[in-house]
Amino acid sequence: MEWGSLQNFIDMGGYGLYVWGSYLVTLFAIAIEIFSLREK
Amino acid sequence: MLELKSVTTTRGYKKLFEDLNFSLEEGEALLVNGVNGSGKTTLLRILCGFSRPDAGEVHWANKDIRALGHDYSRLVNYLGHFDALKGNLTAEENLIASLSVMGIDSDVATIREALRKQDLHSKLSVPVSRLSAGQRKRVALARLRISRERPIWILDEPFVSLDKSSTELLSAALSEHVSNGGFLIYTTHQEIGLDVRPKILTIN
Amino acid sequence: MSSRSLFLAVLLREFKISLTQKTDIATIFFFFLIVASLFPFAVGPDTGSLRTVGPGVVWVAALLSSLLALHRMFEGDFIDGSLEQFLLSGEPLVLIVVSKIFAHWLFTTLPIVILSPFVGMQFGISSEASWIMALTLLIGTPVLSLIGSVGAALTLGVRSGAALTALLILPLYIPVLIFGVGGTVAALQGVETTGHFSILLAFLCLSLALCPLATSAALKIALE
Amino acid sequence: MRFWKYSTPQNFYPAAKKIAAVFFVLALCFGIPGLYIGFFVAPTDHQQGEAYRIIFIHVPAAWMSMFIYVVMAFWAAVGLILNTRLSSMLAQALAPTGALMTFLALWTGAFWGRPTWGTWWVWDARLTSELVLLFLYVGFIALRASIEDPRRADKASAILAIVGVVNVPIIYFSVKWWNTLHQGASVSLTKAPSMASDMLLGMLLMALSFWMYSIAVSMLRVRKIIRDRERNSGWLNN
Repeated sequence: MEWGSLQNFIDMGGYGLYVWGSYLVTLFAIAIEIFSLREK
Repeated sequence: MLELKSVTTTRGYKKLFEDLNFSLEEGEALLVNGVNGSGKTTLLRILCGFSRPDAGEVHWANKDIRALGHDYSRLVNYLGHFDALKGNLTAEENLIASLSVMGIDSDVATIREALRKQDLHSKLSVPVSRLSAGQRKRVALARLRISRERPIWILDEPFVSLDKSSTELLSAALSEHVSNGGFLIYTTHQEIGLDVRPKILTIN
Repeated sequence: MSSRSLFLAVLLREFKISLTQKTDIATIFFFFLIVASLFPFAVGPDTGSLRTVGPGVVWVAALLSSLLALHRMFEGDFIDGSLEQFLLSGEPLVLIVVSKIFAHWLFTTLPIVILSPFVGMQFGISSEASWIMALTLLIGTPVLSLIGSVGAALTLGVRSGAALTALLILPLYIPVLIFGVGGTVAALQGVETTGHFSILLAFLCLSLALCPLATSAALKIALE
Repeated sequence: MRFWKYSTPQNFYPAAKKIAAVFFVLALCFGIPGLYIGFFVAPTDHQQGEAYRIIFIHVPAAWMSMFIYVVMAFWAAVGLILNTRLSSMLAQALAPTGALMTFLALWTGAFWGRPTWGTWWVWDARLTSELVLLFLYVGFIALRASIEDPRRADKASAILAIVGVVNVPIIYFSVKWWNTLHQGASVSLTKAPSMASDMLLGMLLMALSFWMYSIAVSMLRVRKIIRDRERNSGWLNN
């Protein structure tokens, strides 16, 4: 699967909002969960 | 024979008692002493089989009461802080209802007789909600009198809010129960003259 | 003490207590009526749209009334110490629980089931379909009481108990709601309803077998 | 038996940190190749274009949400029956992660539904069951939160989890039947795009990664719970 350029990758064939919306929220949720369990 | 075997219980993060060992023979009484909140009620509830100690066991006739289950609880009379009475029923209706569920013979004559003994005969048709705390306690004691063949009596502050004559009446009933070979475990803050010297267990 | 006489003793006791709490039962009864009659104001009075919404509304109203009445099942006996005495009765707690759940259903939810066909007709549901709806409720509401009893026992003595019970129990009501309303809609469309009834009866058997066990375990925990 | 040595919170506390570290690494070992396949190997789908790539986190999250609930109910039951505190702590530790997975499944489902079917929410059988599963998780966590005494909270939530796990399949099939009745199967996630082998591989790797992650984060949370519950029984602060 060749994206050609970073811009195409981010654009994700026009579905960028939905794909990155899902992946970033997942990443964000995981980050919060790990952060909330950090050990002082 | 009722035995406590290295019973340990914590409440939240506080150890109430640790490695408690005690045994009670037939015809013996045990007075549980301790300041408020020291775990007296918790110990009594463990003896009733309501709650389970963190460690250790309670034995009746050398068998763990949790294994005995209903066979043990059928032997216990427990009088806690609550009198188990429905406010809008009369004393008589209350006793008929609760005793019938517990399978204790509860014909009206026995109940009226027990209530009369607690001189509550004038209050038979009055809903319990209109009785005073002392009178409600006497209704609960009337139920104790009806189910008196149960050998193990566990009473949590039975004398509270009782007047002088009722206190004497109850002391006599307790002495009679113990001298007939019954088991009695109770807590109280008042000075009570029982015929038999009770063993003392202090929880600090 | 034979289990039959224990069952009847508890039932008689619940009956006597309910006699003295007639207002409680009346409020639940009228709650059902009021909730059901809110919807015409929301959806509009024409019987066409009411008929499509009708079965769902009646069922949700019955479900909410059953939920509202759940605290009556054990709370009174828990607070005044009767529940402790039951535990010491030496009689199987599961049987006492079954009898109490049956008594609760009989005195609070059965009147609603009896009333439901008339409310159904208010929504333009044909009398024949209304009776089938009443039948789905007759089989479904005991399941609601059985499942609800687990929630009521779990939240005994817990703060904000009523809202918490609803949160715990409503998701478990969904299958009963689906097949209860499904049966009524099928009747409205003149379609075969035996499938729905067999599933509702299956739910009844399953909850009759499992819920009292969970409820008595929860009661023992509450009394620890 | 060596395993029993770890069964008390005191012994398990240090071990949990090691387990967490190992499973975090494993999560990355599966996650990075999974993502690589998802974005750089799997081809564009002829129907849904690039939007289908959300499947690489939607399906693993949905699988984990169901799987964690069953594991949670299992440990809760063990804690109830054997009266072992650590098992109940493990159940308590799993619940938030399970709820998070359910939320992510719903979120990614909505974000996938919008471009593909034009609506943020689809009353599809699996999505609707996920929503109900979220309510079950919230109920479990809320019940625990509103009971002060940790031991009673353990037992009460265990009963709820057991009743819940019996109901999950019933709810799923009722919703499935309800969905097919009202709407027909036209709009449903079950008709996933034809799974080319590398798409499937990507999804399986991501599922394994989510699984490792859930174990690791639950271990951290178990440590947090042990710290909260055992804080003044002395052994913790030396």
